[in-house]
Amino acid sequence: MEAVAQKIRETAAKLLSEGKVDCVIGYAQGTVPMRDYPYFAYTPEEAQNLTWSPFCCNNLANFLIRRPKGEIGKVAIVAQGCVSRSIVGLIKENQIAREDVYILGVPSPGMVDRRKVQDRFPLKTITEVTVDGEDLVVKGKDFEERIPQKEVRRDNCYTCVQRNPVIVDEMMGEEGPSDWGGNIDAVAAPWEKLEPGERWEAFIDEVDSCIRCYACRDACPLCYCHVCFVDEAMPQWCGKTQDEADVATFHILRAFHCAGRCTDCGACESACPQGIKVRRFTSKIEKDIRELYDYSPGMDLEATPPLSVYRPNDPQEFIK
Amino acid sequence: MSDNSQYQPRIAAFLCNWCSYGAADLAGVSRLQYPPNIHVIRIPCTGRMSPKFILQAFRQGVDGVWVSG
Amino acid sequence: MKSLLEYVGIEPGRLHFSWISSAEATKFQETVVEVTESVKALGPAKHMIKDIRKVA
Amino acid sequence: MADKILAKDKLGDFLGKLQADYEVYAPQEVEGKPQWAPVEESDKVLWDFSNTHTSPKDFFFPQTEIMMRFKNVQDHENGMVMEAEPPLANKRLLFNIRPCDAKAFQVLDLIFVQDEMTNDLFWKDKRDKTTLVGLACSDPCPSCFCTSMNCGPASTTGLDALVFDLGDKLLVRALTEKGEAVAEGLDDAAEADQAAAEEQTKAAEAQISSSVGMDKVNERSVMELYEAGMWDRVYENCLNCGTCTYVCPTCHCFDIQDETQGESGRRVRNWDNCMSWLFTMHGTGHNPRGAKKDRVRQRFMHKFKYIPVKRDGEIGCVGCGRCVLLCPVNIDVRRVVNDMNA
Amino acid sequence: MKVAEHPRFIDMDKCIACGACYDKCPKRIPNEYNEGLDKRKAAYVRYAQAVPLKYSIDKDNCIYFQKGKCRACQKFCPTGAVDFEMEEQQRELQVGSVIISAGFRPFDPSPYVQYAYANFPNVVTALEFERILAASGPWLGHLVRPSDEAEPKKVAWIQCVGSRDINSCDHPYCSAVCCMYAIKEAVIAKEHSKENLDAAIFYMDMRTFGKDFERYYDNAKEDGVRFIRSRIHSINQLADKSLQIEYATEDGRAMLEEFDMVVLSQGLEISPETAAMCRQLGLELNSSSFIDTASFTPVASSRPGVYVCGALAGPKDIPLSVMEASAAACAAAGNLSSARGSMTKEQVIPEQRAVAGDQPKVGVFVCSCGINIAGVVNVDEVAEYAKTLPYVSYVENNLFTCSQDTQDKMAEVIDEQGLNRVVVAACTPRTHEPLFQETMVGAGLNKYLFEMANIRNQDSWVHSDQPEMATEKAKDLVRMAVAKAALLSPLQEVQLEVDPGAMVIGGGLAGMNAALELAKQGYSCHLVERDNALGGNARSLRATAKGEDVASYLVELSQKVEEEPLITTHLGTVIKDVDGFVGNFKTTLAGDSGEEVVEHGVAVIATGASEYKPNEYAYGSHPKVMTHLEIDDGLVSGEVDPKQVNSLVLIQCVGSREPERPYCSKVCCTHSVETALHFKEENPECQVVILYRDIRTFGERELLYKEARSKGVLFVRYDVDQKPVVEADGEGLKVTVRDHILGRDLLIDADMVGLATAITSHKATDLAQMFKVSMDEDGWFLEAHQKLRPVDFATDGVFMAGLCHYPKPIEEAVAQAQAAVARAVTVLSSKEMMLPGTVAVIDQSKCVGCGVCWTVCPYQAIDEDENGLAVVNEALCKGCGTCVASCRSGAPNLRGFTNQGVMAQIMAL
Repeated sequence: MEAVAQKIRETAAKLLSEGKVDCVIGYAQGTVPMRDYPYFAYTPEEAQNLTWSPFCCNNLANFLIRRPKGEIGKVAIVAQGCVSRSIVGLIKENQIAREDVYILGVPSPGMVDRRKVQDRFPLKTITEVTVDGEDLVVKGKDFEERIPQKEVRRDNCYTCVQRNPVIVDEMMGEEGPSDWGGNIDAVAAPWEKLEPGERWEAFIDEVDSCIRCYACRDACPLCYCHVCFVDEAMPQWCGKTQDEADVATFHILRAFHCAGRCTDCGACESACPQGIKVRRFTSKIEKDIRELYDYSPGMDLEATPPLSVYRPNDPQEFIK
Repeated sequence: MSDNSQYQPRIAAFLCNWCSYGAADLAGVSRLQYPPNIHVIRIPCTGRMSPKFILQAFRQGVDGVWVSG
Repeated sequence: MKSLLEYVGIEPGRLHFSWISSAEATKFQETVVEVTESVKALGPAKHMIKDIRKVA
Repeated sequence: MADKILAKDKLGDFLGKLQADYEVYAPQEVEGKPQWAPVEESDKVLWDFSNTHTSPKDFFFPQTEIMMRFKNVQDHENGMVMEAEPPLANKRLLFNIRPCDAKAFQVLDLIFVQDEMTNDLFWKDKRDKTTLVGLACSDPCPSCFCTSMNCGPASTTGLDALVFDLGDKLLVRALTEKGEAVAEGLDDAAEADQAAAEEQTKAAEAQISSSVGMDKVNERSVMELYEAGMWDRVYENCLNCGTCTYVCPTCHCFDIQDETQGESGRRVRNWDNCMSWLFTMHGTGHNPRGAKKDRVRQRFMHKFKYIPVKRDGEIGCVGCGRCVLLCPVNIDVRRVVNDMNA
Repeated sequence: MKVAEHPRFIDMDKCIACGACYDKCPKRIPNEYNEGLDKRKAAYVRYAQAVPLKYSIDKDNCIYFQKGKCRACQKFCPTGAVDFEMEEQQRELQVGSVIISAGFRPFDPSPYVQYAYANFPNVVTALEFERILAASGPWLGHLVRPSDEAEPKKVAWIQCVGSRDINSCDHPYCSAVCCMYAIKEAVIAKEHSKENLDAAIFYMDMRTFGKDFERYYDNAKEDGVRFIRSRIHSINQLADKSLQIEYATEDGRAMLEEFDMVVLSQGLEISPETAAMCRQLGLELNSSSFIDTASFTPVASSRPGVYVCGALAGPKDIPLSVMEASAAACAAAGNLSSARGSMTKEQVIPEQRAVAGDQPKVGVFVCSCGINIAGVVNVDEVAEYAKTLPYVSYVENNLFTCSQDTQDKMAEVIDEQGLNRVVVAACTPRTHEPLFQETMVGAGLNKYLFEMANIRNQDSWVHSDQPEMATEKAKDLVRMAVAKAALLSPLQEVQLEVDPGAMVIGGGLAGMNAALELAKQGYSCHLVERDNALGGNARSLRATAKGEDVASYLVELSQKVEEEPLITTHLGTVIKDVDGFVGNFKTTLAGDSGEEVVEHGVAVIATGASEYKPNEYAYGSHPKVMTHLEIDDGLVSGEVDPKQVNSLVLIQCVGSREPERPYCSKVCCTHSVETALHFKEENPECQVVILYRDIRTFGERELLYKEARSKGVLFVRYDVDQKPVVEADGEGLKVTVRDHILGRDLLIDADMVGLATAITSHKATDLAQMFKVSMDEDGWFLEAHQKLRPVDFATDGVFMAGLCHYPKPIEEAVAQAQAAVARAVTVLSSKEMMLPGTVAVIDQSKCVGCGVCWTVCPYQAIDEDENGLAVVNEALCKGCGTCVASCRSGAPNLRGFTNQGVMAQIMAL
């Protein structure tokens, strides 16, 4: 893990000093345990702050579109499997040009879910977490424990199908196995196992703690609309209140807009302050897309996304 | 939205102007009887149909949505 | 859309799609009856209703 | 007002007495996180927790609050009938509220309750009917920096009474009449208990590691801070979501909307945040804070410069550290303020 | 020109086609429309879809006219339209051209005594069978036989009744359409009948030569329709009125089979009255009393200024008749082009009131539609309810909102009340919206400020047994309509000026004709030809079916093209790129003189087709095995001299009607027969044998076939599974073919073998993509509609002519060229085009340029502008709204069906 971080720092410094890129987007050590944050290095010295750890839960592709286009020219970006797939998606949707991005490919180590670690120490405050080989050393006020990373890995990383980056300019470490053995179809769409009657309760009690801060929308690289449907007033599709219907409308439509585009990077779930498992909606849609169109988003630059083109043999059994 | 004694569902029917709306007119011309629960909203084509309308219809408390192209 | 709403808990019987040409009047009538029956069987809608009478 | 002592084992009936005329709320474990919840059994009340996950501000400033309802009646003389929402039904008591959250309410009082003309009736009504019984911090977490924000583990501002957790018994110090009403009937505290409380506080203050300098911030003019170069590095990785504002006890921005349905409708006040571009969007399409940089800067400037300037030194932050913990991209307010101060 | 108009005894202006006279009239007469199978009244309308839909009184059967009493219809007519004193009116019409399309009369098979059509009830004509199958027919589409109305299990069709027959009737020609309609009736009859109907067609040659006809024929065979090649002599009737037919199978066995019904596929003929009228107008008729037309001027009659189209000029099917109709229009307008537009009245449109921004004031007009609505829905209650709706300032009930007087009253009300929105609660907008919109335009109101609530077709008519629920629903529909109407905004119809120039692609016979006709109409035209010379495939043709010399006509035609100032010819030039849309095309031409951009309003594609080069029958390995085009070339150039040829064998269907090209190339049979006649003429001793699968000399070409047989040309039929074999035999050739009558192989020594090779399309996919037009699987250009718009493409402003549409003889190619010009002129004749206002519009501030909309747009109406954002091309946008639904950021909106409007309707549910 540390070797990869070191390689990133060197490459970043080299790229910056040669002026090949104006900025390198990577991760830096956070001020709060288990929280590395997206960091913009403009000078070789700043490149030294870049790290690589199992706590890099944000999707950096998000920052390729969030910054004003004209300001920064060529950018290098650290990208593991799911981030690289997001980059492919953004290129296909004309949001970024392939030549503007220099991709530093990294095999994804499988990120840690900081809530799973916190749940092991209910109500206790964790002061520091360090990586030691395959394990994590968790220190708190009056406790210290060692936990194997495998047990606290994020759900989406556990069932990730594409650990190695899809498109890359330079690899920062050798390619690992392409998945962690998790079977995405078994895990996806957990509510399908519930009775139709109970599903609504499960859905509502999952989203009732939502405080409508839209962190899930803003953390996602796919949400780059100037005016999101929640901001539209005339007509108002979805109210701003905490009513059950408004919260439900927001989550259903946000997930719907990711259909055929979501690369399951889990940034939305990591960003949510209330710990809502928003991936439950997108995993269901992606499962349908796989079954109906046999297409997984962001894998290949040329393939046209299934929902934006009509083919005669599209499945239509739901139409009478 | 009046609900009388015997439960009468309210159904929002989005009919495409050229195909289904035409079929509805023809059903009228040939005096085919059917239950009055559907409320027709004319759209130029099913392409015009968007998930926002379906969600909005359910938010308005309709009991069923029917999209016909 | 249909599978997402069903997944979230809205009964599949409430959402129908169909293709009817402007000549198929009888098919139109049969579909209306079928849709109405399937919705009536499910009773009044319980979910997703934005009811402003409820206190926040 | 002398300090009182309450043995923990007698806590049950103490709360039972209070529940007679108050609705008592206290932090309890909900879905693995400390959250505010009505008290059913006294042993559910939490003692060893740093702070509740989200701030208790929604007791006074709920995320969605119906202000009034209106109905279009044809034959009524002005055609429209309006009725206000009923005020809060009965009195409430927040037990074991952290001093920093209470201080936050005092900061918000300066804004919501300024004078007869502009009082926010909804806020004032709820504040008057609620008693705050604080619990002094004994184990501040690494992200707390309340001491730098005119507040501390045992600060009393905004509280009606303050409780010190001395292991098997609690030292209750009444601060206001409301506090006294709560504390009466308890026997007085011994000197030793008071000393134990004092030194517990000192230990807590010592444990707070992070501090934030505000001196230069106060000296510098608004414009100087506004044009500081450091903002470019702060706003870069911000996602402009609304997490920090909604979990912050002192953020109080809102948006009022009328929702109509057929003939009737209601006026609703919802939380809003300066991070979303819609917040400052003008009807003409012009947006004074169009770019992300302006919005991120606004949040910090508003708390650490505009409020102190307008509210003679009061700081719009109480150092509870929630935004530091929950920001998805870990923008640490302490680092930002220190940069402002540099 | 003098015209006599027969009286109809009902005033057309007053009649509102309510049908009261029809109900009350006591007199019942056999209904010609249903071939006498059911009855109609003396006061009647010919058929339900008549235009104008007005009733008339049949003078010969009306009791008042016969016996002077009754007048029932006059008493009950609500609008007093019945007037018995009307007389015949003589009219004098001042016209520049005349088009005669009097059409044909179906042949009455009574002369065929052996078929006993007159006295066997279950022997019906094809037209009667058509009425039996029709939903508006005597038995409402239920397939029954006339004798006992039982469901037939076995039905037979007998072909060529009244065609290709000179002893029972004087019709030597083939009626061209009977084979196809027989197969159609058989297939539809099988669908209609509950159990599996056994359908058998007795024929001589199955003539399915049209586009996709052969596929229909193959599918019919797969569906189990039996095709029996046998000429039926007579039909005898059994006790239960079912019929017995005796016929011989191909291998000579005599068969006897019973059928429940027999359909006589009657041919087409010209009624004596029509023939008399044509002679009276000084038009020459040919031997079969069709109007005589020349191949190169297919729609011109013998008298200048008089044009003919349809079956009157020769038996033909609907697609060709419609083509000829457009061609006749083009020819008729040709010599009138100098006077174009001189007689048109300028429609006075009052200045439009600006309403944007005002408080919406909605006028609701609730219609009773006689009893159609008022009979079920309580219209007064609906009107009262409408008054309570927001923004409604005026409500009115009327009996017939669509009647002329109510329309005028409505215009006044719009003015008086200052209404700026109109809601009409009546019937379906699909038929009546334009009518009400015209009234609004007349009242100075933008016609898009209009919404209809369909409380008739979709409410009162379909809920007649639940009046109170229907009234409740009517209120809901009106509320929804008012909610949407309040949000409607005035839309401007986009005006696009039309470039009067045209472009013809392909300089063959069709292309040249099109260019000349365009010039005659007064429009400049660019003729683009890939080759370095004009003429195309016609250059290798010797003569037309009627024997007219092609080469001399071609020379004369290309001279006319050169001399015509309005035509600029681009030889050796190819289309490189096409931009723009109807009225504003910008095409880049690439020729040896470099590239050139040409602006034009319309395009006619006449790129022709090519001859299939076979790889069977030893073609290519023996000089004397030639395709029929090569033979023609040889005859024209003299290389091939019939005098040296003593034995000629022509083989038909080489490459056509094969799995790779499942279509018939239509012209080869006629061409082979004509070549055979030419050889016989030049060298009577020459033995000519034609090996065929089906001889498809359709229409009047049948006479050539008869003449060829009389001149000793031998016709031997071969089976597609046992094709003839051609082997080289020194200088000459040996052809062996299995003779179906003898059942043994026939050996023919031949000096020359001619192959009737198929015609294949160029498969010009690049040209198709440039003009955004489509092709069918065989590569022929796909017309918008086979019968209604045979020369248009689905994409506006592009038309087609000649072989590129489908193989066709010269006269049909010329007719299609003229038809394409007529259609093109409909666009070119108006200075600017009015485009409907309901088009999409994209708010570029919301657009992120993700490209979903222009990938999803079915009409490619959305382009990416220079900074990557989407912009709608309003000329191409058809207003379907797919882009609005597909866009995540809500940038597009569809005028007329805005997001706000539809949402308002949902909210008002």
